[in-house]
Amino acid sequence: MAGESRRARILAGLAAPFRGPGRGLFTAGFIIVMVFVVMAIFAPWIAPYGPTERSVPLKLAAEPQPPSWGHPMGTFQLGYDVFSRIVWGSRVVLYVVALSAILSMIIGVPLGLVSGYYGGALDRALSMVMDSIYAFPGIVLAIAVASVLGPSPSNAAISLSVVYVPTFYRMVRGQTLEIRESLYVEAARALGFPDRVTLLGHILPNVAPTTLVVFGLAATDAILTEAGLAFFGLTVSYPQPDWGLDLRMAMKDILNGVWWTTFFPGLAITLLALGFALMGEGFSERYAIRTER
Amino acid sequence: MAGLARYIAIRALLIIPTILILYTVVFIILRVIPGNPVEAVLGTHYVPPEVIKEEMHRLGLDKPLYVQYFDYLWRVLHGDFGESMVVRGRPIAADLKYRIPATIELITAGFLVSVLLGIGTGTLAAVKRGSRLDYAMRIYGIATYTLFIPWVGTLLILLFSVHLHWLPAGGRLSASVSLHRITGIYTLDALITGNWAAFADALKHLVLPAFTLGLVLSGPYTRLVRTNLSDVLQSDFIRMYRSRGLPEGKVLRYALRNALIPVVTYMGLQIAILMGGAVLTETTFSWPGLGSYLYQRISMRDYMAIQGTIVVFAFIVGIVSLLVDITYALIDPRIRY
Amino acid sequence: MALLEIRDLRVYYYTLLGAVRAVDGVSLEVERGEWVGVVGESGSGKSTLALAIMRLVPPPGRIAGGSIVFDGVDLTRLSEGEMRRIRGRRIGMVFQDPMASLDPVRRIGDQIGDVFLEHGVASSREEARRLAGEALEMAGLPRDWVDRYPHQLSGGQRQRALIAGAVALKPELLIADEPTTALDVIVQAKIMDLIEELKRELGMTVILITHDISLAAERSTRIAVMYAGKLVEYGPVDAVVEDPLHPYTRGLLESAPDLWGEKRLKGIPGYPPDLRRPPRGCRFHPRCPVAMEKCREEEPPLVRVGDRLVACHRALMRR
Amino acid sequence: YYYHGKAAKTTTTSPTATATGTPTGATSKTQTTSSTPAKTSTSPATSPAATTAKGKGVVVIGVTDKITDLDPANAYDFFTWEVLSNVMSGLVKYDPDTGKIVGDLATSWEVKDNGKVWIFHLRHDARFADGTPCTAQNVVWSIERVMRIKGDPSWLVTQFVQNVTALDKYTVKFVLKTPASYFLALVATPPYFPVSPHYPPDKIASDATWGGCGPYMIAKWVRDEVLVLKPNPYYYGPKPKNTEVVIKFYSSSEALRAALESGDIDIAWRTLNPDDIKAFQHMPGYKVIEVPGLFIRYVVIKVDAPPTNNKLVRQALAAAVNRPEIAELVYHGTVEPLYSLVPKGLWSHIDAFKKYGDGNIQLARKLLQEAGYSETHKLHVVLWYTPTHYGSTEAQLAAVLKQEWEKTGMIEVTVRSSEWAQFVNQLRSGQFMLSLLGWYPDYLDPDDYLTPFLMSTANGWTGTGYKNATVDKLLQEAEVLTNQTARAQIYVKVQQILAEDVPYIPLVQGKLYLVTSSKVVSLKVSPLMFLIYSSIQVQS
Amino acid sequence: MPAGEILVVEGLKKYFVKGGGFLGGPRRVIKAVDGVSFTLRKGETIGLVGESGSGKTTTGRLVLRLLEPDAGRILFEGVDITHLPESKLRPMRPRMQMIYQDPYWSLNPRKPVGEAIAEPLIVHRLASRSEARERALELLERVGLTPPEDFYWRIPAQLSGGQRQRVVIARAMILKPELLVADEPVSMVDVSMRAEILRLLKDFQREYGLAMIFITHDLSVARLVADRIMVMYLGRIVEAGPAEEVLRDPRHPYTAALITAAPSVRRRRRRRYEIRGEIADPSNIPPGCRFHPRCPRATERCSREEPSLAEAGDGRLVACHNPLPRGWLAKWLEGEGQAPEA
Ligand SMILES: Nc1ncnc2c1ncn2[C@@H]1O[C@H](COP(=O)(O)OP(=O)(O)OP(=O)(O)O)[C@@H](O)[C@H]1O
Ligand SMILES: Nc1ncnc2c1ncn2[C@@H]1O[C@H](COP(=O)(O)OP(=O)(O)OP(=O)(O)O)[C@@H](O)[C@H]1O
Ligand SMILES: [Mg+2]
Ligand SMILES: [Mg+2]
Repeated sequence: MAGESRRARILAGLAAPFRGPGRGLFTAGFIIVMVFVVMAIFAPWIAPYGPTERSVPLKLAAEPQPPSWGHPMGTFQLGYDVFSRIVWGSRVVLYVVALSAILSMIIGVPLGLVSGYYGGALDRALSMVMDSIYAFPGIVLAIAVASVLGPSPSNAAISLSVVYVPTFYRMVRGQTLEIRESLYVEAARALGFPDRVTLLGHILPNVAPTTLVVFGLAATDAILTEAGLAFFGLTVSYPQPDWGLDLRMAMKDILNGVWWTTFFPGLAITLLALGFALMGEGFSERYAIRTER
Repeated sequence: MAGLARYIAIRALLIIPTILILYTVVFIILRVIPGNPVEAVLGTHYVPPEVIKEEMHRLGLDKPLYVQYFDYLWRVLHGDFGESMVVRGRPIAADLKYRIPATIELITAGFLVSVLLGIGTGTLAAVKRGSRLDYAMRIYGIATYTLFIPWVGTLLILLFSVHLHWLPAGGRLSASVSLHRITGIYTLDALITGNWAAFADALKHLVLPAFTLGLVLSGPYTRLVRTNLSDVLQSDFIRMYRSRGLPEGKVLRYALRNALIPVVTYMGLQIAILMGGAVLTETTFSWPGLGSYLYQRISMRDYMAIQGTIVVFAFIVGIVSLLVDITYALIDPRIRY
Repeated sequence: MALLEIRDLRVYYYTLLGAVRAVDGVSLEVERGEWVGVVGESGSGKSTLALAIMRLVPPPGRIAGGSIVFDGVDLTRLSEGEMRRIRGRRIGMVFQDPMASLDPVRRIGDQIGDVFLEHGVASSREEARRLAGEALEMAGLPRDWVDRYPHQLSGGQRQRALIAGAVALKPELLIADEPTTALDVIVQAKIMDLIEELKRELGMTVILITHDISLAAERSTRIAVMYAGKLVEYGPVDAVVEDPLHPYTRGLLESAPDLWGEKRLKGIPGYPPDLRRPPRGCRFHPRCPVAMEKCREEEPPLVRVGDRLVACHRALMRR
Repeated sequence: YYYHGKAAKTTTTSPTATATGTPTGATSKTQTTSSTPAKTSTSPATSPAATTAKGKGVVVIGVTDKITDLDPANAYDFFTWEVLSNVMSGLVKYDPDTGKIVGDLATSWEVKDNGKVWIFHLRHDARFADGTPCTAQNVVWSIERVMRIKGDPSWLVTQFVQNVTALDKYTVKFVLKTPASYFLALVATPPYFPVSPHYPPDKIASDATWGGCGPYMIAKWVRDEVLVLKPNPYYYGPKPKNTEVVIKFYSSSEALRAALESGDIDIAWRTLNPDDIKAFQHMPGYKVIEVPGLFIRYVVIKVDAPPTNNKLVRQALAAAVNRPEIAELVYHGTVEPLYSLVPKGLWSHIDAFKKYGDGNIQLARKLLQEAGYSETHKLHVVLWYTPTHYGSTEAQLAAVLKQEWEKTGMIEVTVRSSEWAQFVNQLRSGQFMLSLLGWYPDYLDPDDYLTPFLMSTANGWTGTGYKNATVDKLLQEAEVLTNQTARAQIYVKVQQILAEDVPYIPLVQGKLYLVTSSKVVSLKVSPLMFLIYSSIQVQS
Repeated sequence: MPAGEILVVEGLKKYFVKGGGFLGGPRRVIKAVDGVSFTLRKGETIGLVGESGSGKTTTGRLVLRLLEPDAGRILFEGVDITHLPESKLRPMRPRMQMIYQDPYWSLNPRKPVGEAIAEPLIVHRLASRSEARERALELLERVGLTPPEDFYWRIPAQLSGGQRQRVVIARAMILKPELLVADEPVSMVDVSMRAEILRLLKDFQREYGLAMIFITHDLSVARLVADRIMVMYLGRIVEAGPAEEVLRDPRHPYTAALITAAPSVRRRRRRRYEIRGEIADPSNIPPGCRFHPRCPRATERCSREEPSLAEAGDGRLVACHNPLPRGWLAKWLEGEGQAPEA
C-alpha cells in the first residue's frame, strides 16, 4: 500500500506543475521549450539545409535573400538558410544553457546548504565572495571568463556557471537560513535527529522547489547571457551556427532594410528565454515562491 | 541623525571588501589569460624579441604576480589606474573619465525608463488584479525580461532610424552640434550651458538606447510592484483606510508608498543587471561608454584598462547600493540604524 | 426603528473552485444603544458580515442578495460615493490585528487626521492633527503621540490608536472585529473598558465580533451565534448563556474553558463544513449530538422564539 | 647630382592613388583627381548632407579607426600615420599625382658611400605652427628622440640608422648601418618627422597637440570623439583648400554609415562595411571613391608540421581557393583577387598563383590524391581567424574558404577563432595549421611584402616555419642593390618560388573606399593611401 | 536528588543580544529568562503561565536544550545536561519531547504526516521501516485521525489546524517520552477542538507516566491540566503553587490581575483587580521589582530591591515584598471592600 502511494506521489509530483495555480504559464513555457528541444534533437531531419550549406545559387548568395517559399525565413549573406541555421543553432544554445545551469546547480546548491546550515566563518567568507560576484554584471564576468578560455560551447558553459553559481548559492543559503530557524527544523533537533537527516531529509526537500524556480530563472538568464556571449563571438566560431552570433553578423544588414537576418535569430533567443521564464513563473506560482527578480 | 551618519559610514566601508574581491577575481582571471598584451599591440608588425621583453619590463609584467597585485592595488588607492598597454603612455584614468559619464547617462536614463514603465504597468496589474489587463501585464513582466537587447535594439533602429528617419541609429551627439563638455553627461551639459540645440540632439541620441535598456529591465519592476501592491492592497491597514471613507485614489497612493519600499531594495540589485545590459546596449548603439570600452579592451588584453574598468564598475555597484540603503533608511521609518 | 436591520443577507466569494457562501441568508436587527456580540468558530462568516455592513467585502466576494438597512437607508443600494460618506463618519470599524491595521510608514496623527480632512471636519492638515491629538486623548493616549510611528507603540497602544481613528467622528455604530485576539488578557480587559466608556460617552451602538464566547457574554446586551455562514441563534445575553436553544450554542459554551466554571471541558466533535458545498439540511447536523432525520433533509428556518431567534428543528419542537 | 630625379632612381613607381567616381568594381587608373563627378550623383537638394549647417570650408571626416598616439615616436597604425602626415612634414614625401617620392622639407639630397650615407638639404622657410623655425637641429633632435624612446615604430629608425647629425642649420646627415635601397621610403614615415620642440625629449606624449611643420595644426583633440585641424599659418606650401578639418570617431561601421546618411559627416573614411559601400553606390547624393589598396590578405600555412608540411597538400589548398568568388561573396567586389604577396600595381608584381587557377577543384583533387587522400580518407585541416581585427567580414571569409576547400570532397575544415591578442600569440608560437592574416606595408617597397614573409630570419612572427636558403639569399641580395630593374628580376624569381612552395596563399588585395556626400568636390589620396586633407574641397 | 524528580532547574538565564556589531543599530540585551528555578516530578504537570513576551517559550526550549543557557543548571533524571554536547544529548532526546504552539510550522510541509510520525523511530533505529509505519498508523488512529491509511500520505497543508496538532502529538508520543514540554498546544486551535486535544494529552500522560510542562497564557486552560501553576513575568517566576490554590487565592498582585481580567461566562461583570500599563520591553527591565511600575501595591522599596521567590506557606512561592493577604480574593470578588493596600 505504502509503496504504491509513494509511486503515485512521485507521479503526482511530476504532474503537479501542470495542475493548480500557474499551470497555464507552466504549460505554455513547457511547450515552447519542448519545441526547441525537439528541434535540437532532430535537427538533421527538420532543417532543410545544413548549417553552412549554400542554399541559393551563387549569384544570390552575396546578398541576403528575403523570405520565400523555399526559405521561409530568408537567407543570410553567403546563402545560408536562416531557418536551418536557427534549427542547428538550437543545439549549441541548449547545450550551453543546460550544461551551465546544471553545473551551477551542482556547485551552488550544496555550498548554499552547508553554508546556510552551519554558518560560521566559512559562511561569512563564502557569502561575501558570492555576494560580490552576484552584485557584478553577469555578462561582463562571463565575457571576461569566456575570453580567457577561448570560444567554445563548453567554455561558454563554464563561464556562465561562474555567473550563476552565486545565484543558486544565495537563494539556497537564504532559504536554508530561514528554514533552519523554522520550527520544524527545531522539532527535528528536539527529536534527536542528526544533522545529516535534518539537512537532507528536512531542509533539502523544502529548498528543492526554490531551486527549481531558480533553475528556471537562471536558465532564462543564461540563454540571454549565452546569446550575449555568442554576440561577442565567444561561444562558437563562425560559420558554426549560434543565434547570438548570427544576429551579430547580420546587424550590418539592417541599414539596408534587411530585417529577416536579425529578426528571426533574435526571436528564437527571446522565445526560448520566454519558455524557461514561463516555466519558472508557473512553478513559482504553484509553490508560492517569491524571487528577487 | 548621528545614527544615520554612522550607518552611512559603515555601509561605505563595506563597499571596500566587495571591490577588493572583484578586483582579486578579475586579477586572477586576467593573469591566466593566454596571450601577451605587448605582442597583441604590435600585431603583425615585425618586432625584435628584445623590444617585447623590454616593453614587458617597462610595464612591470615580468614581476611576480603578487607584486603586480599589490603594486596595482597601491596605485588604485592613489587614484592612479595605470597606463594603457595598448596606447602607451595613455593613463587609463583619462579613458575612464571620458567614458564613465556616457555610461552613467545611459544607465540613469535606462533606469528611469524601467522604473516608470515598471511602476505604471505593475500598478495597473495590481489595481485590476485578476482581470485580463492584469494577465497582460504579467505577461509583459515576464516577456520584457526575456528580450535580447541587441535584438530589440536592431528592431528599433530598423523602425525609427532606417524606415522613419526619426532618430539616429547610434552615437551620442551629431558632429554638426557643438557642446561644451563639463560633466560629460551631454544632456546635462547642454542644460547647464543652455544649449538647446545640443540638448535636443543629445536627447534624440539617448532615446533609443535608453528605451531599449529600460524596456528590457522594466519587467522585474512590473512584477515586483504588482505583487507588493496587491499584497498591500489586501492588507489590513488598507481596509482601515477604506473603512474611514478615504477615496480610492488616496488609498492607492498610500498603498503605493508602502509597496514601493521593497522596490527600492531591488534597485540596488538592478544596478548589476543595468550595467550588464549597458554592455550590450552600448555595443548595439555604438554608445561610447564603459561597457563597450571594456569589451574592446578585453579583446586587446589591455590588463590595465580591464582592471580599471572593473574597479570602476565595482565602485558604481557599491555606491549605488549605498544610495539605495540610505534611501531605504530615509523612507522607511521602521529602519533603525 | 432599529438602527441596523439586516435582511436575508448573502455574501459569496466567487472563487475558481466555486462560490464560498460565507454569509448565507443572515437576518438580524440591532437597536440603538445596544452592544451585540457576534460569536462563532473560525470561518463562520463573522468578519465577512462586518465587512458587508461596511460594503468593503474584498473581491472575489460580493453581496449576493438581501438588504442592510442602516438608519432607514439600504446601504446595499447606495453609490460608492454615498457609502464613503457613511464609512468612518456614521459607522466606525476596528480590526482584528492592530499590528497590521496601521500604515507602517505614516505617523499616527496623519492616519487619524485623514478622517477629519476627508469628511470635511478639518480644513487644514494642522487642524486635522490637532483634532487627531484630541481623538488620541479620548482613547487614553497622550495627545502628542500624533508624531509617532506605529512601530513605536505597543500592541495595546496601537489598538487604542485604531479605536481613536474609528470613533473620531463620533459614529453611531462601531463594529469591532476581534479587537483583542492579539492582546493579553489584562490589556484586553482595558480595551473593552475603553470601548464601553466610549460607547457610553458618545451614545454609540457596538457590534463586537469574537470567537470567544466568554468575552462576548461579558458586556453584550444581545448575542448572535453564527455557524457556517448562518445565524443560528440570536437573543439577550442572559437567556442565551443560561439556556442556549441551539445545540451549537451549547457546544460553544461547553467548550470554552472558564476560570470559574466546571473543571471539565467538552468539545464539539467533527469539523466545520466546506462553505462551497455545505451539507444539505441543517448545516450543523453532521456535528450535532441531537440531530434528527429532519435535520438532514430540511434546512431549519430562523424563527422567533420569545425574545430570541433560533434556527433549529429540535429547539422548535421543544417549544 | 642632387636632383629630384635622383630620388626617382632609387625609389619606386607606385600605384597612384587618385580619387575618382568609380563604377562598381572597376579600378580606375586615371591620374586626374577630384572633380570627376560621381556617376550616380544627384542634385544636392535630395542629399541629407545638405541639411546640416556648417562653417564655410569645414570638412567633416568620419572614421571607425582610432588615433592611438599622437606622438610619432610611438604611433604605429595606419590612421594615426595619416593624421601625422597631415600635421607634420617629413624630409621627403610621396607626390600624390605621380606616386614618386619628392622632397618636402628637403629640397634635395645626396647618397654617398654606396648608399650608406645620406645627406639632406632642407628648405629655409619651414616653421612649426607656433612660428618657430624648423631646422636641421629639429630633425636630428626628433629622430634621436625616437631612437631614445624606443616606441613601437622605432625599429624603422634603429634598424637602419647608425647615427644622424646636423651638418649645419639646414643640412642633415644619416649614416646607415647597412646600405638600404629603400631608405627614402623609410624617411617618408612619421618616425622620421621633425616634431615641435615642445615634445618632452624622452617621454611619449600621447595626447600632445603641438604637432610638426605640416599643412595643419591641431586645434582640438578629444580622444575617441573628435580631432579638429586648422591650417598651419606658417606652412610653406600651398594653402589648404578648406578652412577646417574635423575628424569624428565612430565605434562601428554601422554608426559611421548612419552618420554619413544623416549628414553629420561629409566623408566616411575607414572603414565601412562592403555592404554599405555597395549600398552607397546605389544611393543618390553620394560618391563612392575607390582607392587601390596596398593591403593584402592571405592564408598562412604551417609548413613544418603535418599534414601541411606536404607541398602537395598546400598546392591543393591553393588550387581550390576561388578568389573572385571570395571577392564577390564576402567583399561585394570591394577587393581584387591577388595572386602574389606583392600587390598588383607595385613594381615587380607577377600573378604567380594564376597557374593553379581559381576554384580549380580538378587540380586540387588530383594533388590530394597524389598526397594520399581520398573521399573516405579526408584531409582534416583547421583554419583560424580573428573575429574583430580585420572587420566583421573575417568570419565570412573563413566560412567561404571552408566551403571552397570542402567542395573538393576530400577536405574537412574546422574553423576556429580567437581574439586578436591571443591570435597573435598563438600565431607566433606556430600553433596554427592555417590562419588568416593581413598585411599593410611599413614602407612602400616590394621588399616589405617579401622579406618579412619569406626570409627565414624574419618570418618568425607568421609561425609558418618556412625556410628556403635560395629565397634567403635572393632577398639579401636585393636589399643592397640599388638598381631597380635588377631588384625586380630577383623579386619575380622569389614570387615564383613562393607560388611553388605555397607557404602562403594570397587571397585578395584590399581596396579602400571613401564615400563622400556630393558636396565634396575634390580630394586626393597619397600612394600610401593616406587621405590628403589639404586637397579636400567642399561646396557649401 | 529526591526520588520522583525528573527535572531540576536552577537559576536558568537566557539573554538574547540584538543589534550592536556592524550594522545592527543600537545593541539591546533581551533578558528573556532571568533566573528561573523549579523542579518537576514524574507524572506531574506544571502550568507555566504569563503574558506574551514573559519568557515561557524560551524557558521550555532551554529545558530541552534547544537553546544554550547563559547561566544556571538543568538536571534531567539526575544528569546535568546543561552543557552536555549535542552528540551525547542526542540519545537522550527521545526521552524529552516538545509540542509547539503552531502545528503548521512544526511539521515539515513536504513530508507526509505518516512518515513524519514514523521518522523518529527510524532515525533512532528503534524500529525497522515497516514496523515504524505500523506504529505510525496505530498512533494516527489513536489520536483520532481515522481511517489512518487515509491520513498517512497527506501533507500538513491537507489537514486542519486541529488535525495537525494531533499529528504533532502523535509524533512526540511515538518515542514514549518521559518529559514533555507543550508550548501553548491549543492556542491556535479552534475552540471546539480544544477539549479533544487536551484530553489526548492527558490520556498519554496517564498512560506513559509523563511529566509535562504545559505553557499557556490562558489561566483557564492551565487550570484544566496543571497540577501546579507557575506565573512568569518578564523572565522571572513571580508566583508558584498548586493550581487551584494559586487561582483561588493569588498572593502576587500580578497573578490577581491576571485572574480577575480573564473573561468568564459564569462571572460576568465581575470586579477587576486593576494594574497599570503593559508589560515592559524585556530589553529594558525596570530596576528593583520588575513589576513595580504596574503594581498598585508598590512601595519605595519595590523600586530598589528585587524580591526573591520565597516560601509563603502551603507549598506556595511568591516573589513580592508586599504579597496580598491570604484568602482575600474570594471576599473581594464578592464586593467586600477595597483591594488591600500595601
Ligand atoms: N477573499 C476570500 N476569498 C475566498 N474565500 C474567503 C475569502 N475571505 C474569506 N473567505 C471564506 O469565507 C468564509 C468566512 O470567512 P470570515 O473571515 O468571514 O470568517 P470569520 O468568522 O471571520 O473567521 P475568523 O474567526 O477566522 O476570523 C471562510 O470559509 C473563508 O475561508
Ligand atoms: N531567538 C530569539 N532571539 C531574540 N530574542 C528572542 C528570541 N526568542 C525569544 N526572544 C525574545 O525573548 C522574549 C521572551 O520570548 P518568549 O518567546 O520566551 O516569550 P513567551 O512568553 O513564550 O511569549 P508568547 O506568549 O508571545 O509566546 C521576547 O521578548 C522575545 O522577543
Ligand atoms: Mg474574522
Ligand atoms: Mg511563546
